[in-house]
Parts: sequence; C-alpha cells; structure tokens
Amino acid sequence: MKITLDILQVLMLILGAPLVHGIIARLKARLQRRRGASIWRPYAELFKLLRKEELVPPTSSAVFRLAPIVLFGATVCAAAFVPVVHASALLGSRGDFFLFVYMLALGRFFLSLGALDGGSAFGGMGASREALVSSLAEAPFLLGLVAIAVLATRADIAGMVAWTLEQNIFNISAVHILAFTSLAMVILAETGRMPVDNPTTHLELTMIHEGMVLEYSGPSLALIEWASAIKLHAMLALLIALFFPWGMVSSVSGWGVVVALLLYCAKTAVLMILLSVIESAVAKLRMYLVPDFLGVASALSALAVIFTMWVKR
Amino acid sequence: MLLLLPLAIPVFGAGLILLFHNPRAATRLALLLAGVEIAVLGTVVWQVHTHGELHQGRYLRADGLSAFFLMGIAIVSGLVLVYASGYLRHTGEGRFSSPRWFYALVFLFLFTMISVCVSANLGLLWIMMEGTTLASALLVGFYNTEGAVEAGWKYLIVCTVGIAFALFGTIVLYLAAVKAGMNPASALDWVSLMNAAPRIALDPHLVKLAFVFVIVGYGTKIGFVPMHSWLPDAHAEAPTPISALLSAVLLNCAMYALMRYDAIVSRSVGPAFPHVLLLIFGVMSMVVAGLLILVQRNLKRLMAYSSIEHMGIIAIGLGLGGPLGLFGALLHTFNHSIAKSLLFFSAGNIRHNTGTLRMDEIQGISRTLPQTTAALLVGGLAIVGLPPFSLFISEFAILSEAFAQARYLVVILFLAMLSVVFGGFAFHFFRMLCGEPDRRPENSKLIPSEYIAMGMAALCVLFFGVRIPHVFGRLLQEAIAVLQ
Amino acid sequence: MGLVGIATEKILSSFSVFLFLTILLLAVARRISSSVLLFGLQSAIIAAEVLATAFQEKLPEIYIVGALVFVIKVVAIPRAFFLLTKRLKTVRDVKASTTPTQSVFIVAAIIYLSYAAVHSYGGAVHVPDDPLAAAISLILTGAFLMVSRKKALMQMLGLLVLENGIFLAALITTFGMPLVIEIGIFFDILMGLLLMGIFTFRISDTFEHLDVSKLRRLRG
Amino acid sequence: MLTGPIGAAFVFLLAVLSVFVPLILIASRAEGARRLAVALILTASFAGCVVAVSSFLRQPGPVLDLSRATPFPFSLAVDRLSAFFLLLVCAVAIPVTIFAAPYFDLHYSERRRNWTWGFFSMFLLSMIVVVTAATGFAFLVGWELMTLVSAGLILIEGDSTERRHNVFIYLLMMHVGAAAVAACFFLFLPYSHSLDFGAIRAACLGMPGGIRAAIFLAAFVGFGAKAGLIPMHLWLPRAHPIAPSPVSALMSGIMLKTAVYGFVRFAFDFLAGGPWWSGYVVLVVAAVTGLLGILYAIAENDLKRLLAYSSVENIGIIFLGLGTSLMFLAHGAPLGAALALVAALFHAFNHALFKSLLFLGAGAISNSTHSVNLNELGGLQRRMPLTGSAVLIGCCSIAGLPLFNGFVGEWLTFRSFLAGSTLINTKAQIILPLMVGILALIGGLAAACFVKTFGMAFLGRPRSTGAEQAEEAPIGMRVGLALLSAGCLAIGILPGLLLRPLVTLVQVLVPGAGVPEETLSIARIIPWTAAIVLGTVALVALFKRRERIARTWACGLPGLTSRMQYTSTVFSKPIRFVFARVYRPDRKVEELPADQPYFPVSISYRSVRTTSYERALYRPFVDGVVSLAYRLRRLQTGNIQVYLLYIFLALVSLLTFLRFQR
Repeated sequence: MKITLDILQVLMLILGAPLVHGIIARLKARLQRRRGASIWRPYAELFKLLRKEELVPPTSSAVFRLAPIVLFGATVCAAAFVPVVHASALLGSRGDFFLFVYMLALGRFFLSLGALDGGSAFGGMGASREALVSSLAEAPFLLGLVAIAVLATRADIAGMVAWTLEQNIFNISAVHILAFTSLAMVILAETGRMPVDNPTTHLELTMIHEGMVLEYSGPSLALIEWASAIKLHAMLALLIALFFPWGMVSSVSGWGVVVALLLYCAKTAVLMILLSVIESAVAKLRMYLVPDFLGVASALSALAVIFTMWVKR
Repeated sequence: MLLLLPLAIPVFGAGLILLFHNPRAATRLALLLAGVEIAVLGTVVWQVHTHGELHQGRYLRADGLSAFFLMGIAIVSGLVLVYASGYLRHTGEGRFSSPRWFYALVFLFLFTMISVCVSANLGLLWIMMEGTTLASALLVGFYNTEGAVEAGWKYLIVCTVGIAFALFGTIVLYLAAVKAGMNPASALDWVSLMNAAPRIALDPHLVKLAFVFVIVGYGTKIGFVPMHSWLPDAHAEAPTPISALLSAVLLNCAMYALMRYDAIVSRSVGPAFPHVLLLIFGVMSMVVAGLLILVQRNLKRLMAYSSIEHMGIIAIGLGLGGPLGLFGALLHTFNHSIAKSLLFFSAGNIRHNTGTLRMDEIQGISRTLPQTTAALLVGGLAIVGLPPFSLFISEFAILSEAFAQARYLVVILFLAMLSVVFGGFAFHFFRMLCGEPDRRPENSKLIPSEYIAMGMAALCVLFFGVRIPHVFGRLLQEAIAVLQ
Repeated sequence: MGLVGIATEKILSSFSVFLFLTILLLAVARRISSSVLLFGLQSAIIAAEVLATAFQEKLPEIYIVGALVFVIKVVAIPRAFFLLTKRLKTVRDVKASTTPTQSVFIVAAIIYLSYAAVHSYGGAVHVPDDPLAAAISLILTGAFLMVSRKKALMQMLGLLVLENGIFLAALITTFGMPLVIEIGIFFDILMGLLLMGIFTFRISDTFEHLDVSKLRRLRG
Repeated sequence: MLTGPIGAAFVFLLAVLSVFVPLILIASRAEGARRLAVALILTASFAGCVVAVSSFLRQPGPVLDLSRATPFPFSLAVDRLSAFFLLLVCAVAIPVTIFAAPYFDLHYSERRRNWTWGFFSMFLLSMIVVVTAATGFAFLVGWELMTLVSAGLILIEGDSTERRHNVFIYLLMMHVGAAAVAACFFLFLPYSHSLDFGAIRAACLGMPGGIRAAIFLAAFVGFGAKAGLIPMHLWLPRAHPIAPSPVSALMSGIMLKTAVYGFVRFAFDFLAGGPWWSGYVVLVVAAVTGLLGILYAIAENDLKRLLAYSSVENIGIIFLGLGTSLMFLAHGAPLGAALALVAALFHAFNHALFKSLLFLGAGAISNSTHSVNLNELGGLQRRMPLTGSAVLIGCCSIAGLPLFNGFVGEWLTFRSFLAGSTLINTKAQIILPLMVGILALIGGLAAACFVKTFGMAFLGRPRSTGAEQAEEAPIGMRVGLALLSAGCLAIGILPGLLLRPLVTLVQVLVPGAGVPEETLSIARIIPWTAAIVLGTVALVALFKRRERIARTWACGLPGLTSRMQYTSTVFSKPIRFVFARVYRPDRKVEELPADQPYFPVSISYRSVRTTSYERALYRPFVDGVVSLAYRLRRLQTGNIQVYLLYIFLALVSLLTFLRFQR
C-alpha cells in the first residue's frame, strides 16, 4: 500500500509537471492582461516534439544524444525523494537532501556538456553562465536545508517532514522564515525563472537555459523541457513539504490521502500565483547582479543555520 | 717496532723520490710506496683491533681511536695518490713544483699526519700538528700562481699563530698536571693524564684555561668559525689532490687532537664546560658556513665551506657526547672524508675539461661529462645528507642524540642549516649540470686512475649508507671506548 | 750564595722590566732592522733568565735549552733576518697601520692588562708576578705586531715575539717541558721560519712587494 | 614473522622493485629486457594488492625486519592502516604501469626509457616503504627517496631553465618538509628512546602537552607541505604538470596520499587526536585550500596545471574530513570522529583513482594531439571515443556527481559536518554545519571546472590541426584508462565495497567508535538511486528516434568555424569576474589596427592572475637569508691581519667568558 502510494507520488510529480508550467504561463498571461494559451498546451507540445525527427549538429558526439536522457533520468530520480501527500517518499526515507541536490546537479552537468557539444557560441555562453549560477546557488540551497535538518536532527527528507508535522504551526521559528526565503530565492535561480533567467526569451544577452538547449530539437528537446518542468514541480513540492506539510497523512488511509491531495493542490496553487506575480513584477537582473542575489540567499541561509543554536533548546 | 714502520716508510720514501727526476718513475715509485704504506697501516689497524693497543717507546702509541683515524688516512691517501698519479699531467713551474717534489712533500705530509695519530705525548702531538702545517704549506703554494702564493702565506701564518695558542694550552695543562703532583716526565702522556684526570681537577680553572687555548688553537686547524679564514683559500688554490687531503685527512687529524683533549678535560672537570664550547663552535661553524655556501662562485670554495660546515656537525656530535653522539661524530669524520674527496676529484675533472672553476661559467656538464656528473651527483647527494648515502646515517645519529638530550635550539639550527645547505648545493649543481654546454671538451672520458679513485669513493659512500660492515663497527666501538 | 747567586736573584726578579722596555721599543721601532735587533735583545734577556733558572733550580737540561735559545734566537734568527732584508732589498720600514704614539699606548695597555690578568689568575700559579705578566704581554704584543704591521717580515717577527712569550711562560711556570719536546718545538720554529722565508721570496717575486695587507685577491 | 605465502609475496614485491627491475634494466638495453621489467612491475604490484587485502583481513600482517643489516632499526610491517594505503598504491600502480608502457615507448629514446623505468620502479618502491614503514628510520629513508626519485623522473623529461627552477623549488620545499617530518619523529625520542612505531605509540601517553602540540604542528607542516596545503602548495602546480603523464598520475594520485597517510599515522594513531585547537586549525587551512585550489583550477587553461590545482582542492576536502574528525575527538565524540575519518580516507582512495585516471587521460590527449592547452583542443570525443568516455567518467567522479565515487566521499563529509550540530560545544556546533556551505561551494565550482575541462577538450569543434588529426590512443593506454574508470564506477555504484573495510579500519584508529550508521545508509541507498536513474535512462533510450544531421544554427551566417566557439578562457570568465578579488587579474586588450575600432583585424586579449604566493610569502624570506649570507660574506675580507684579529678576538672573548663563567 505504502509503496504504491510512493510510486503514485513520483508519477504525480512527473506527469503533473507540464500542467504546472501551463498554469504558471496562464497566470502570467492573465496578470499581463492577455488571454494566454490553454493550461494543457505543454502536454501538446511535448507530444508534438516527441514525434518529430531530431536535427543533430554535424560536430556532435554521443554525449550530445546522451545528455537529455541522463538529465531526465536524474530529474526523475530526484523527484522520487520528495514527499507529496504523506510524510514519506520512494527514496525519501533513506536518501537525504544532499543526494536530492546532487541528483539535480548530475542532470545539470550533462545538460551543460550537451550544450558545449553543439559547437556553437550560444551553447558555450549558456553553459558558462549556468556554471556560474549553479555553482553559486548550491551553497545557499544546502545551507537552507541544513538549518531545517539541524532542528529536525535528521537529514532524510521524509524524517524532516515528519518532524515538521509534529510541530505546532504557530511556534514556527526565525530559522524557518530565513530558510524559506533563501530556499525560495535559490529555487528561482535553480529553475531559471525571473529575475535570474527569463524562460521565454531568446535574446543571447540574457538567456542561460535557452542558450543551452538552442541546438536541441525533437524528442531530446521534449525530454529537456519535461525535465525542467519536473524540476520546478519537485522544488515547489519540496518547499511545501518542508515548510507547510500540515495536512499530510502520516498513516495511509483512503480519505486522508484525498484530503492531503486536495490540500497539496491548494498549496501549490498559492505558490504558483506567487511565482507568476514575481515573474511579471520583477525585471530580470543583469548577469553580474545574479551573484549578489545569490549572495543574499547565502547570507540568509547562513543566518538560519546560526539561529538554530538558540532555537534548538 | 710495527709502529715505527708506517712513520719510517714515508720519510725515507720522500727522500727516495727526490732522487728520481723522471716524473713517470717518481709517480710509479710513489704509488708503490703508497701501496706498501697502506698495507703497513692496515696491519697496524688489524693488530690494534686484535691485540689491543701498540706501544713504541714513551712517545708512540696506537689505540682504538688512533686505529680508526689511521684507517681513514690509509683509505683516503690511497684514493688521493691514485687520483693524483693521473692528475699531475701538468704542474706549476719554479722550485718545489715538480712531480717529485709533489710526491715527496705529500709523503712528508702523510708522515706528520700519521705521527699525529700515533703520538702518545701531547707535546709530540703538538709538534706534529705544526709539522702538518709546514709540510703542506708548500703543497698549497704548489702552483706558484698569485693565488697560490697568497693562500699559502695566509695558511702558514694563520695556522702557525693558531697552533701557537694550542702550544700555550698544552703548557697550561702540563702546568696543571705538574702542580697536581704528576711526574713531569709523564705529565704530557695522554694515558697517564687520563688516569690522573680527576687529580688534575684540583685546580679546575687552570684546566679550563688550557682547554680554551687548545680549542682556539686546534680549532684554527679544524676550521671552526671564526678561525676558519685560511681554509677556503687553501682548499681553493691547492692542487685538487691536496685539497682532498687537506679537507679529508688534515681536518680530521686536528679534530682527533681536539678529541684527545676533550676526553681529558671532560674527565677532570666534567663534560659540561668543554661540551658547551664545542657546541658553540659547532653551531657557529655550521650556521656561518651553511649561509656562505649559498653565495659562493668558485666550486672548490663551495666544497671548502661545506667542509667547515661538516666540521661543525662533527663538533656538535662531540659536544653532545653520549653513545650516539660520539658514534655519529666519529662515523661522520670518516664518511665526510670519503664523500668530500669524491667531490674534489670531480671538481678537478671539471677544471680539466672546462678550464674553470667559476660555477657561473660552467653549464650542461651532464651532457659533456656524464661520468664526472654521476660522481658529482653522488657526492652532492651524500654531502647534503640524503639517504641512501653514508652521511645520512651519521647525521641521523647526531640528530637523534640531540633530540634525546632535548637540545632544541641546537636541533632547530641544525635542521634549518641542513635545508639551507641543501638549497645552496641544489641551486649551484642545477646550474652546472643542466642546460646546454657552451663548448664540448675534447676528452670527456675518465682516465683509468680517475675512474678507479672516483668509483671506489662513490661505492664506499653508497655502501656505508646501506650498511656498516661488522669489522668497521667494531673499530668504531673501540674508538668510542677509548674516549669514554 | 756567591756572586753568581746574587746575579741570578737579580736577573729573575728584575729582568722582566727590560722585557717591557723591549716591547715598548718594538712598538715605536720604524725600521725592520731595529725591530730585529730589539727581538735579539729580548731573546738574549730570556736566555739569561733561562740560564738563571737553570742555575737556581739545579736542572742540567735547562742549560741546554738556554744554550739553544741563545744560539737560535739571539744569533741565528736575527742573522737570517738581516740576510733576508739584504736579499729582498725592499724598503726597510715596517709599514705600521698605527702611529707610534698609538702603538705605545696600546702596548702600555697590554702591559697593564697582563698585570691585571696575572692578579686575577695569579692565585692559580704560585710564581712571581712580573715574569708571568711579562710573558703574557709578550704574547699579546706579538699578536698586536702581527695585526698592525703590514710587512711580511714584521709578521714573522711578531710571531717570534709571541713564541717568546709562550716560551717564557712555560719556563717560569713549569721550568720548561721535557727536553725532547723543547727541541722539537725549536725545530718546528726553525722550519717555520725557513718556509716563511721561502714564501716571502715568492711574494716579492710574484707581487713585487712585501705588503701582506695588499694580498686580497681571495675573499668571500 | 615472514611466514606463509603472504610474507613471500611481500618480499617478492620489495625484491622485484628494489633489485630485479633495476638490475635487468642496467644489464641490457634490449626490448625484451624492458618488457620483462614491466611485466615484473605488474606482477609485483599485483602481489602487493594481494598482500594488502589478505593482511587487512587477517592481522597481524607480514613484518620484515632488516634491523640487523642496517645501521639503524629498519623494519616494514603491514598493519590495517598500512594495508589500506598499500592497496591504494599497488591498485593504482597497475593501470598506470599498463598505460606507461606504450607511453614511454612512444616518447623516449632507448637510454632514457631504461632510466625512466628504473626510476619508475624505485618510485613505487619508495612509496611502498613509506606506507609500510614500522620505524622512523625506514619512514624517513622512504620519504627522502620518494622526493629524489620523482625529481629525477621529472628531469628525465627535460631540463630547460624554468623546468629546472620548478624542480628546484620542489626539491627545496620537500626538503624543508622532510626536516619537519624528521623533527616530529625525533621529538618522541626523549620519551620513547627508540623510533620504533610501537615504542612511539606507547610513549605518547606519558608525554607533556607542549611536546604533543609541537609534534602535531610539525606533522601538520611537514605532511601539509607534501600534501600541498595552501600556502605550502607552491611546488605542486609547478612539479606535477611538467612530469611525464604517468608520473604525474603517480605523484598526484599516490604520492600526495602518502602525506595523508603520514598525517593520519601521527595525528590519530600516535597522538590519538591533537590539542583542542588542532581541529579548528586544520579545518580553516583545509577550507582555504579547497576553495582557492578549485578557483585557481578553473582559471587554468593548461590541462595538467588545472588537474594539479584540482589536486590541491581535493587535498583540501580530505583535510576537511580529517579536521572534522580531530574536532570530534577533541570534544569526545568518537562516533562522529569515525565518520569524518572514514570520509577522509574514502575520498583519499577515490581521488587516487580518478586523479590518476584524469592525468593518464591528459597523457593520452597530449600523445594524440601534442598539446594539453584546452584552447587548442576540442572535438576529441568523436576522434578518440574510448579515451573520451573514460575521461568523462573521471570528470563526473571528480565533480562529485552521484553514481560516481567522488560523490560518496563528499556526501560522507557533508554528513559528518551535519553530525557536528549534535556536539555540546556551541562553537563547533555552529562552525561545522556552516562548513557545509563551503564544501557545497567547492563542489559547485568543481562541477563547473570539469564541465569546462571535458567540454573544451572533447566536445564541439577541434580548435587546432593537432586536435583535428587526433587518433585514438594505443591499446595499452586504453586498457589503463578503462581499468581506472571501471574502478570509479564500481565504487561509485557500490560504495559498500570500500566502506565496510574502512569502517573496520577506523575502529582501530578511533577506539570505541562503533559503526556510523551513515556509512550503512549510503551503501544501501546509492544502488537504488542508480537503479532508478539507469532504469529511466534505459527506458527512454529504448525510444527509437529518427535523426538528421543539420548545420549548427549560426544566426544565418554561412557556417561556423572553430574560432566562433567558446574557448576555455571565455568559459571561466564569469567566475573569474565574480571572484576577481582572488585573482587580481591583470587584463590587456589590444585591437589592431587601433584607428578603426569597428572593423579590427585582430583583437588580442590577455588576463593573468597576479596573486603569487612565491612573491608574497617565500621571496622575502629567501631574499632575507641570501642578503644575510652576503653580509657574512663581507666579513671574509681577504686581509690576513683581519683574519688574525678574528682569532685573537675569539680567544679574548672566550677568556672573558671563562673569567665570568665560574
């Protein structure tokens, strides 16, 4: 029973990911007084791309073909760490957040290699910028999680969630606030949203992620897009699980699961609205302001860790 | 009787050689005599080893310590004479500068040094030490060039003055002994002094005074800083075989004399005072010489300073005393003499083939003189005290003694200087060995005599680094036993 | 206690004053020849003291030593020096690096110091002060001459004075060493002088001068 | 106690490397002789592996006592710690030797080949002696030999002026380090009365704190210099790149680990944890080393220098683990100490694997393209696929990506930091978790650095004719690479292989520790994740897909040339810009001709790092010593009267000393 639920969670994160993209796009359109496309459009795009033939640059090697697949695999594996409706996950109980973060890193590593294999200037540009952002984003990401882990005195995500569940919503500490802020900022950077990257532009001065995938087409492109969607979804789910897990079921029972699921949808919706507001309100940062952005995140997360000293007892 | 032989052979040999005007014949005769001499010395050492010490009248005695140094003299002088037989292809002009004079003086020099080692009487010891200076002065000035004459004069004057102080020290010790009621006839005899040492101490101050004069006097000959000034000049200007003899045998003989006095004084007024002086001079020599090694320009001066540094190491070993300290010091005298003669031999070859000893003008000899380079490399690695060469062993012993006695200041300076010296040697040798040679010498191959001498030395250095032969170890232990 | 006895008494007690006189004169001497003469005089005084000691202590072999001193230091060495100066025909002054007045003051200081030293160490050795002080001041003066006189010959002379001092010290403290040793020492001194003579020739041949302070090619 | 086959194998190992191989090479210059020598080296290393494993499983291992033959006690023994490092040495030696055989044949003339192989085996021997030594004498002999022989191997490659300068710096710093190492052995003497390891261990209990602290510092400096901790790393990026690639592999892969071995031996085995501050000191130095190391690595364009700097970084990570462990020990938490120590040793082993793999890869590249400058490479993956794949595995491992061995080490270190939050002492309680941030930054930068490395070397268009005409490396090299990459993968996916023995080893070093459960959990979880990732990959790869070659998008231009690609220099530009404070770059842009800025014929850009430890730290000191020497030199005036004066002054001063001495 539990296992099936875990697997269902993973499937939900994977299959629901395009929907999240669609909804966010729709929300942004509304905020910008456009009608916007249907929220199901991402599925249609994936379907189309998967059927198309693939164009491959003449210089490219096996790495170019391998990269999207590894990216997808790694992202799926990462998704398997995140609890959604009950305080456990397929790998969440044994694997800890370090593994989660580094799984994403694995995918990113291969995507950058694929980009470089294209042999064009865009790929290199995107890869090198991605290298900068991700290498700076890792520290605050881990530190933010460490702060929670120190409070929970355990490192496996499921355990941390379980611990948070036992807490009373009202005695949330400064640590949580600091950690949440920094994690949110990091997630913006990691998933390539505004103000760090603009997922919709193709202007080489600004683009990071789009630059990397410029040479990809057909199924590979589909995998990449899908993977990034999964990444976003998983991250949101992680935020929810770590900071607002209340409503999750600890013991698996039919109705409880349904309630938890509904609650989860609601929380996600809130986060998506927030995200779309930010995206349409904030202007993209200049490339060399990104480090400062991440620096702030690091500072916050470090503070969070330091605060644990007083919160713990 | 056996003790007279090794003294008689060189004297008569010297006279004999002077009769041969033909260089080749003189060389042959010299080698022959050297062979005989070494054989005799060998038997002497063996006798001492088997039947204990030998006497000859009231003035000659050979005990374990003498035997150890005699062995060193025999080996090194053998190597040197073999090397010299090929080296003297060209000699300076002027009187006393022909091969026959060379060999004659060398044999006189050997005579004085051997008799230093076998003299039982401190007065005789002094006379013979002065004799070494006199016998070698002409050899230092052998080439009769400006430098040679200058070096010779400085050598003669500085050493004579120093030695004079040693004489005064001897007299003071004699005075102390006589005042302590010893029979004036035997008051200079080392053994009876050793036996009477506690009695002599009835006026400790006099004994200390004696030791101060002696350490300054013989220290001049050993080359302790600041009395070392003659040493680099003499080593640099003398013919290469003589440089080897000076630095490998003469310094050891002076050290031997100092050891004798140190033993008496330590037994009479306690080891504290003499050992402090030895440590001071040792460390001072090591530091100053070690630093000066960095800034040398002439290869042989470099070697000379390294000799000073190693004398400092030996002095530190003596000053520490204790089983390991003495062991290290004595072993180091031997190892250093072999390694240093090897280095001087290679320096001689380099001068032959490149025509200079200025290290900034020498380049890329690893390409032009592979064999000499190998010798130089072995000697260099040994002299900076790296395994698996013999000097590593003795320095290891001295260091462990120093640490065991928790003399932290000494060991810090010691280790620091080892690194500095290593840096200096590495710096100079890299410049000489590597790079592109500016011109190729005509004959880069070693001639047999050089080949034998250098090969034996190199093997010796390596072998003693890997293990100490049993007999050698025994001799060493006997020498130590004499001193304690 | 005949006339000789009184003479010996006098010699032993007061001759050391003459020694001080000689070294003071050595300090001011400008000519090598005069310095040599002074050295000879000094040696003569010492020889006299030796003989006196021999007579007083009834030690036959010391007579021999005295004779040696007289023959070698009073007769042979000064002659050798004159020979050298003639053969080398160099300018004959001593080339002092200190003015005579300075030298005199320095030597005076030396004499004072040696008295002080004798008084501080004297307890150790029970011998009359003056001769010992004289011996020490001879040693120091010899050293001073070697350091301050630039002529090779003068360095040799300084060495000899120093030697004299040591010898005198030995004599008055211990009535000299065993005869064999003494002879050996004399032999060494002679050989040393011989060699130095050879080298002075070589120096004057190669450098056309005898100023040792100019021999500065080897340094560092 | 040289009984049984294991003892025999041990003797065989030593005898072959020390005697047989050199003798054979001296004896004849024939091809066959060399082949025989190589075969012997291989069998010897294999025997070494056997000895290591078996004596790890069954203590006590073989003990070889030569004390009667040598002037000072010289004996080798294989206890658990030695066995682990012996395995490290021999296991890496095998593939490197296999690789080196064709490499040396292609690169060296007959004579130099013989010399090289002789030194090669002496080098292995010296490292084996170091890790198995049971007396201080043996250790120091091996230690000095290791430096000398490696220097010789570098000089065989060539002796141009700057190579000489680098080797000189290498030798000098190593000699100073060796002096420190010797000191920390000798410091035991007054208490242990012998340099036998057993005696030393026994003596440690009764030693005053001051001496223990001194020993700890000496060990940290001495072994730190060998390991290349900043600022003592000066020699490392100079010496490693100029050695022939297989030798660089040995130096970076193994020789640095001998330093780690020495430090562990002293700090944990002998001293059983340093003074209270030791952990903090090590931690700070290690953090600086890791961070600066990887930053310098990113900025490099010379592949081998880049790898050398990344060695500095990895040493930093290893010492982070060691420092944490010392901290736990100081606060009396053996379990955490065990975890951190396991992490450090585990990472040491992994670094040996992937760093030698990468250096061998660099060797293969330079062998095919005659260049290791990343700006002249590119497109090699298509031309030398197998080498490429091996190097890719190496890059993933060193970048610390999961499913590869590098990750597990970093993960364990992370977890030991996290465990630090449970300590009582509040300082440690905060500092250790914060270290997670540092290590994360290091990891992220490392990933970036090796994306660049692999991307620039193997992907995209070739940037030079050399890269265009590159061909796959000969079979021997490929085998060596394949073996090492297989090792990386195996440990990466089944870390339990190495973790379980390490835990038992740590039980010896940290008494009463017990088994840290993290080691078990990682061993359990990694295979699962691997299953999921690989499963998904396989599933997706099953999709049959049609593909067509199409020109790379060039904004409508006729076509792309390799000069339009990103270069290694540009790739690292953003990071160099952000960390400009670290590099203090000196930039210079020249546009030709200057008068028409919009249509320049050529633009040359140069940016060099101006921060130099040599200039900042070492030069002043050396200059001081030398100037002192010159001042002393002036005392040797050449004037004999001055010389005499010196003597008299010495005498007088001694007399006054005597006067006032009583």
